[in-house]
Amino acid sequence: MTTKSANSGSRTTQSGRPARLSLADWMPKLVMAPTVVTTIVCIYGYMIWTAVLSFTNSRMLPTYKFVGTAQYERLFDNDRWLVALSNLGVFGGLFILICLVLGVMLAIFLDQKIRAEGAIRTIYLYPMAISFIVTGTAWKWLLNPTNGIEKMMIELGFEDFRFNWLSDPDMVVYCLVIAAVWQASGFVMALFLAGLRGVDGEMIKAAQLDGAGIFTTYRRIILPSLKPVFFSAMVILSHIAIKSFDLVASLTNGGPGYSSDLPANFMYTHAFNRSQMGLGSASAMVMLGCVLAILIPYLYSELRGERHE
Amino acid sequence: GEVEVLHWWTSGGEAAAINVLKQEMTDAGHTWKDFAVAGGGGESAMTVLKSRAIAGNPPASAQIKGPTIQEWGDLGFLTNLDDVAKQGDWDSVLPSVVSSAMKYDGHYVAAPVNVHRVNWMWANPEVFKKAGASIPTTWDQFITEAKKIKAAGYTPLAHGGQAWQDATLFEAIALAKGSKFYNSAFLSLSDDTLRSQDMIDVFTTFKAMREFVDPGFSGRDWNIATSMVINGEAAMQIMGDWAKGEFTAAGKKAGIDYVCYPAPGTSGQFTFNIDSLAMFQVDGDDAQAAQQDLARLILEPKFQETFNLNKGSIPARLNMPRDKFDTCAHASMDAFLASSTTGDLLPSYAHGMAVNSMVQGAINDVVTNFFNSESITAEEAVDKLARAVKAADM
Amino acid sequence: MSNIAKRQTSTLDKVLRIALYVTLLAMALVYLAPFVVMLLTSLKDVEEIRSGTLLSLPASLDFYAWGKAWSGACTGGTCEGIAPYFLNSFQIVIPAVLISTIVGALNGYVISHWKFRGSNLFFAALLLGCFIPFQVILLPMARTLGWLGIANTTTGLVFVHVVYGVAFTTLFFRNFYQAVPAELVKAARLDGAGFFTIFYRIILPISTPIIVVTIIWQFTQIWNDFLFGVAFSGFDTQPVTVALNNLVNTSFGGKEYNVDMAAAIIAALPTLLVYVLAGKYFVRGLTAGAVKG
Amino acid sequence: MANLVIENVKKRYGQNEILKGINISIETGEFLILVGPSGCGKSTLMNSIAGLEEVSDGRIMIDGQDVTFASPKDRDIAMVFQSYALYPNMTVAENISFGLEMRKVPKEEREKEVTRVAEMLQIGHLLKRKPAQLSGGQRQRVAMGRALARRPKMYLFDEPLSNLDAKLRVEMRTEIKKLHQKLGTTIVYVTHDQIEAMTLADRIAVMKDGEVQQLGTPQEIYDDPANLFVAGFMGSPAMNFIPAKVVQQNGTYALSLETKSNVVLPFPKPGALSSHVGNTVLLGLRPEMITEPQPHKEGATFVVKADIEVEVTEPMGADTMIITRIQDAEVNCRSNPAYSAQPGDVISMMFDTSKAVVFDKDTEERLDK
Amino acid sequence: MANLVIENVKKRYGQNEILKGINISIETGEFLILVGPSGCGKSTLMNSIAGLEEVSDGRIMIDGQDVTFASPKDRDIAMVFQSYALYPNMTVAENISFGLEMRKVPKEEREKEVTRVAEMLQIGHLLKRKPAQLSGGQRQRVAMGRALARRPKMYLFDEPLSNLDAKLRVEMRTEIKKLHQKLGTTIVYVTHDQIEAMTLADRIAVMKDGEVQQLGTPQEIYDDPANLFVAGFMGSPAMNFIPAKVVQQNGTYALSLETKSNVVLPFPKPGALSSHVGNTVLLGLRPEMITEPQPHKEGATFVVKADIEVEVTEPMGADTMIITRIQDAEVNCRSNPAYSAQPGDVISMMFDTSKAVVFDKDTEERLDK
Ligand SMILES: Nc1ncnc2c1ncn2[C@@H]1O[C@H](COP(=O)(O)OP(=O)(O)OP(=O)(O)O)[C@@H](O)[C@H]1O
Ligand SMILES: Nc1ncnc2c1ncn2[C@@H]1O[C@H](COP(=O)(O)OP(=O)(O)OP(=O)(O)O)[C@@H](O)[C@H]1O
Ligand SMILES: [Mg+2]
Ligand SMILES: [Mg+2]
Repeated sequence: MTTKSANSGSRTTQSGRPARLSLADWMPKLVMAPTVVTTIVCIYGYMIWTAVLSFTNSRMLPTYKFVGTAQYERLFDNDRWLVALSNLGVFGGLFILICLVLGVMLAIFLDQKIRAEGAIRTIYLYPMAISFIVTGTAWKWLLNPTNGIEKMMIELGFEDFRFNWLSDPDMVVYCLVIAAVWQASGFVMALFLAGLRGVDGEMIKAAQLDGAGIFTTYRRIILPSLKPVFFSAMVILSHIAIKSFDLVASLTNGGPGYSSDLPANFMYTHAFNRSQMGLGSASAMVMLGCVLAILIPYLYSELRGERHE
Repeated sequence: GEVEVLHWWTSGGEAAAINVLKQEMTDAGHTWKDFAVAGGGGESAMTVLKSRAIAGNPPASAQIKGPTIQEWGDLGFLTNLDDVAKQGDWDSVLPSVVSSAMKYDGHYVAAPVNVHRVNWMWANPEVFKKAGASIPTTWDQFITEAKKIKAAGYTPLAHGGQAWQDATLFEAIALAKGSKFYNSAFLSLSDDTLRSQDMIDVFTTFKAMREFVDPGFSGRDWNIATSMVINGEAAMQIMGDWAKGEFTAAGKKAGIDYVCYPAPGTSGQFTFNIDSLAMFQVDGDDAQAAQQDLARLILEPKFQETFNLNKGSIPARLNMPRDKFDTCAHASMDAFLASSTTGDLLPSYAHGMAVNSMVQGAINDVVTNFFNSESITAEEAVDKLARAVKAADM
Repeated sequence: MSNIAKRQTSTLDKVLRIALYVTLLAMALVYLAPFVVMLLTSLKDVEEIRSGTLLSLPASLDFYAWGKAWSGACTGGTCEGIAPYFLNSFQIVIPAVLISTIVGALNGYVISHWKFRGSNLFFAALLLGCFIPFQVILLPMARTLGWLGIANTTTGLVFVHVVYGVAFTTLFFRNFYQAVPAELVKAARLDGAGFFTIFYRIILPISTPIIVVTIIWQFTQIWNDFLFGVAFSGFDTQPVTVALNNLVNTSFGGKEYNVDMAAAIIAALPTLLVYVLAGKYFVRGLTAGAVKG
Repeated sequence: MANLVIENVKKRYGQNEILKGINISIETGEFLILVGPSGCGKSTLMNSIAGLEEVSDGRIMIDGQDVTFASPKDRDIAMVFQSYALYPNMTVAENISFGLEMRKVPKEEREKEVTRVAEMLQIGHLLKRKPAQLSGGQRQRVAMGRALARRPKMYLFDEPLSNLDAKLRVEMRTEIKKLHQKLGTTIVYVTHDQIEAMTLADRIAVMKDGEVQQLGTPQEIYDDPANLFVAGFMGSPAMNFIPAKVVQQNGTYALSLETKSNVVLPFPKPGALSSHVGNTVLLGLRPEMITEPQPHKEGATFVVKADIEVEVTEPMGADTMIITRIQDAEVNCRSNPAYSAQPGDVISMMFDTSKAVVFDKDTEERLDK
Repeated sequence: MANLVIENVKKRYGQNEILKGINISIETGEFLILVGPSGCGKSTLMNSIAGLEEVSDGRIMIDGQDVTFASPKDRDIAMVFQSYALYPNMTVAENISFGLEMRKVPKEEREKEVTRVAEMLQIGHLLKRKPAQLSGGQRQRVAMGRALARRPKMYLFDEPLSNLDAKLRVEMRTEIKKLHQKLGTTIVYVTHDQIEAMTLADRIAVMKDGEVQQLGTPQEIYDDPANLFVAGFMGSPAMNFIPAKVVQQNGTYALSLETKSNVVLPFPKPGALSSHVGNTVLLGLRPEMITEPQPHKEGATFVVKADIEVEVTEPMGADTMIITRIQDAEVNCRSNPAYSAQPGDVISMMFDTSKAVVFDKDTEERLDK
């Protein structure tokens, strides 16, 4: 369905008379206008600005001395960046996957007419509510090799229990995954629950008659019809993954060493603490590039495959 | 007039100290707007400062230090304090190391509040006694004694696995190689020195420390590490004199409950870290007057004394009455004066006094990564260091 | 969906159902663990924290830390607890959540039911845009706010939160409205309803679940935001997260973890409240049976 | 193959009792058609048989097994929903093959089946589309296809052809009939199309307000309705109900009514009238029993000629309806289009009461059973 | 009140051209019925008229005004959607009154209107329910109610009665007819019900594959179809198409075919056959023109008797269809149920060619126009 005004330009010439454009015809566009303007300025404008900076040797504040691609060369010569980038791969992949699986699972479980659904739902959701500035501390304790879960398990009699991921440079990234999943999976659950609540009951009846059991019904009928919800969840989760900054800052601060650094932290550190705005901008552009490389095909298939109306 | 002060003096002693200044400003008829942004060694505060500056609305005064003052000066944000300085005769009351750091382009733009000595070692004598160890004065000795302590079931070295703490420890070890080496490595950034055998030794010693820290050190805050010494869980900590505040707050007495020594092998040397408030250009006569008043008050002996008593550091001003300060502070003051003539008074690289933040960060990356990684050899680390410094110093 | 969880009679069904409850409760415990640690810690005194284990119960119920966190703890130089900052946060969060939700709902409505040339493209651009790292927009946004004359004000913060929240609210609503049959809008247009009337009378009443989700998301994001809060607030408009951060990083001697934890829980209470209240509106199956096909 | 027994099934939605005790029993392989006014509970009954709605009371047995509480998928039933209920995220082909897949039919076979069904329903060219891209009738056929691809014990069809054009509907009807003859599967089928009902059903259940009014063969329902409701409901245009007075004449009982003049109509079962002499009853006479004078019927036993005044004529292609008014009741008469009559004309018509029935004016029950 | 002109309207969905240049023009107050096979584009055309789909080409004028680009609400049209499109969040009453509210009708009047419409549609007792709580037919009536509550320039009805029972459908049909007569509003109406089409329409447009095949009065469409498609589409059961050879006989042209024996049928417009002598054409003869011998037709000009072999008989209540095979074409004959014939019997039937038409075997066009 398209508004009349949309194609009026080309149509006018065709039918030889100007189409009347009332306010109502412009309404959809008017409504979108503020978003369009702010998006163009505050997102794309700034993005271009950042892109420009990445070709300068800006330090503490932006300057416009161009140095070509030197910043990018430095960036990829930097061990810390490479670690951050590969961490993002591991962290992002696991985080998104586990959140989706867990979120969907919990949503489906909660949809079985559970008593006290409200209470349980809130419990799953609450981690979102608490800022990482402090939960970071609680997690640090829990994951701490000397007095966290490990100590608890040992006190419970599991003498050989070892859990020292937080101080192991190879495993620390999984600590990030644990804490991040804990925080975000509840929201994914809520997202899916909202979706499940909108599914047409007749369709489910049809599936039952077709012989689909409850699991199959979810897998083949209900979840596929929640494709848009998956889409939302994917976007939200990858957004969280890309921008996980607080998490790292409060839980590991990049350590041990810089083994748990993520690009957002790298970028922030360099742009703001190390007066390497140029390098920081370059890293931001690379981050963005990675996101786009993954997201654009997805967006394309998602938006193109839309129903005709 | 109003004066807005952006700072990250949020820990107990610091906050109390800054309240003194606030009180004095209020007494002088000004309004103090306290803009504290805690955390991460002022990282957030710096971000705020940049955002405020770029929005055209910088605070009247902000806590910045060392080379960063020069960077802000380069950008033309800072205001001239020469009048106050002349009135207060800053040139003569401040040691030249300090006064030159407060100037941009020959003019005063910032007021110093204190001088920290970074190369301290804090120790719990009780633990030493129990372990039958003695206080080490060289790093080799440190290793021998630490082994004893460890065998006795204590953590020899209280440490927090954060990049700047690693750097503090690393810096102390490097300092023991001599002031010339330190200068050449961290001020001149000489490639030869960075790649020298001495540097390899430094790294080797540094790595040796790894087995003297407890398994839970990752990410630990420095004050938690300090409390390990206080509680007698650990024997020593290499940390600047701000650690003293923790001992004091815990009701411990210097020389009795805890002892302070220069970090092993650095007794005549002094790595300093100077905190200062830089003044930004503001509009309005009232505001400017308040700002000048602030600068003046900072240098007043009363503030210098109170602040530094709280903070554990020594006053930036010379010739202050010493009686209220404790033995550690006295030692610090002596060393400060003595080293200033021998060339052993050195800016702390780990605290951003020696090099700009880019180089500092680059060094920190290598250092912290080396300390936490099991696979990198000292030789490789040295190579990485030299390359990283070169890349950062672009 | 009412028929999925049908009356269960066989023993297998009963076993499954018990397993379901067990799983749900077990998960709930896992989710609760960090919170329990925080809660217990907030009720212990500093000495107990040092000596005890994480999950040990406090020796006595002591709300000292809570009181202190609320009104006595030092956040930097001032020692008024986090109470004074609550108002700031509310002044930012309430308008920002409302505006971004409304704008998002309208955008989603346009993108799914009033498509115009380029609307889908714009939507994609909007989504991609939200992946811009927030750190890079700090400085240009500061400049922009300066130009607009709303730097370091509550209005400025609301503006920033709306601008960067709209992408998500739009996403949520668009994906929800995508499933609303186009015939509904068509019918309403023929009935003579205009753009806004259709939105208000037809679309909005069936949007409750997604409004809940959006509000939960936006409220949480904005309430818990630190970066924008610290970078764009003035000294008297700092939100509670900044205060919390200051509080956590302010210490006299030993760290008062009990106060930190209490402060964190207090700071999260409004969000939790929103979850509990909004959760009620997760109603089911509103569009069912409206349309064939 | 199933025989289906529905015993005293009740269904309530909140306060409203929608099914008020339904009793139906049909044999394996029978074709049962449910008819009844809109909202009488047909779809609800279908849903109950399929196990999609829980019944509030009563029992449902298939093949002698009590399935009242069995889950839908264990009943092995295929259903076409009145509202289609297509899976919007699947293509037409996937919609059709889903049920087979669930029953673990191998892929190859599924594909063959989809092709076969699609061809039969003339939707072969639409297999790759999503339901949202189909016209109403196409969607309905996909819904049919979904059921027909399977070989269940029982088919339930809820108005499966309502959105198809007449031609297609005839074709589909034939296909269903063939299918039924070939497979012998039990079928329950809701339709509002009288021709469908008459041509497809082994038996018809006429429902009203949640109750079964009559269950019988099409001919029984048509010729021998249990009550006024059934009589009026089946047949299009509907049976005429003409108030008539029972009179005794020539030693038998007959019905007297006023057209343009007074006529007395003989009645095939005069005995049934004996106890109503003098009373007014409702004479049920289908439109095709009131025709223009047809020479070959002249003089037959139950044929009487009478004059009527034409009120309206309604050409309907093959026939023309002539509408008149007798004793205040509107009466439809079916005439050959060639027999031209104009509103206002007084014409002579033949009343054939050989299949006439009578009802009580008040209880609306059949009197001549 | 509007006169509606549709000029060369085309509509594409991606590659598929759904409407291929529709031209229809009707007068103010006319009742136009759209018929055509499922998927031929009727709903699309309706949507285009209402302005709900943008047309890809062409122009739509209402009352002489070009509304091709006008927004739906400015066209003042009420529509019943094939898929109902009820507002799920509103009660039945709110659904019905929404359109009035939008047009600022005062509350009181709205309530009156709702009551009136609900009564007319027999949904008065459902006013407080939500659509999800209604049966299929009830939903459809609410959809009707929503349109009927308004007094627009034009009504569009897309299969508005398909889910209603015969009785209700007749009643609704009558209501619509009355409404049309009373208000004289232009109506465009899609139906698959032949009787609806024949009784309601002023004119019928027969569509196929996105093209209008014929636009004419019901009688024209029925008696004088433009081509084989139209002839076969209208009428139920459909017109018989019997291959017949054109012969010259007694100085005129006639059609010869084999039943049990050879018959030669006269043709009302023999001239049209002249150029086809010796060729085989398709003779179009409606089932009601092949009947059991009827005395009153005996000897009429175009009536010929011939023997046929009964293949199947199909009782349909008022009539019985006798199905036979002539020259390999299946032929439906309509007989009185009293005329009993059994499969296999050879019986004599009357062929009445007074309304017969002929088509070209290949082009399927009428030959006798
Ligand atoms: N969104 C779409 N994309 C592609 N094709 C479509 C779309 N909508 C409809 N069509 C096709 O357009 C053709 C016309 O559809 P339309 O709904 O107008 O048919 P109709 O005549 O109303 O049929 P019916 O009697 O079955 O309702 C159909 O073949 C249908 O498959
Ligand atoms: N969820 C519900 N809540 C309350 N009443 C309902 C509900 N669903 C259906 N009904 C009512 O139950 C009655 C029977 O509905 P059902 O769908 O069985 O009718 P039907 O015979 O199939 O009618 P139609 O021919 O119109 O489809 C109707 O009066 C309807 O209003
Ligand atoms: Mg129904
Ligand atoms: Mg249609």
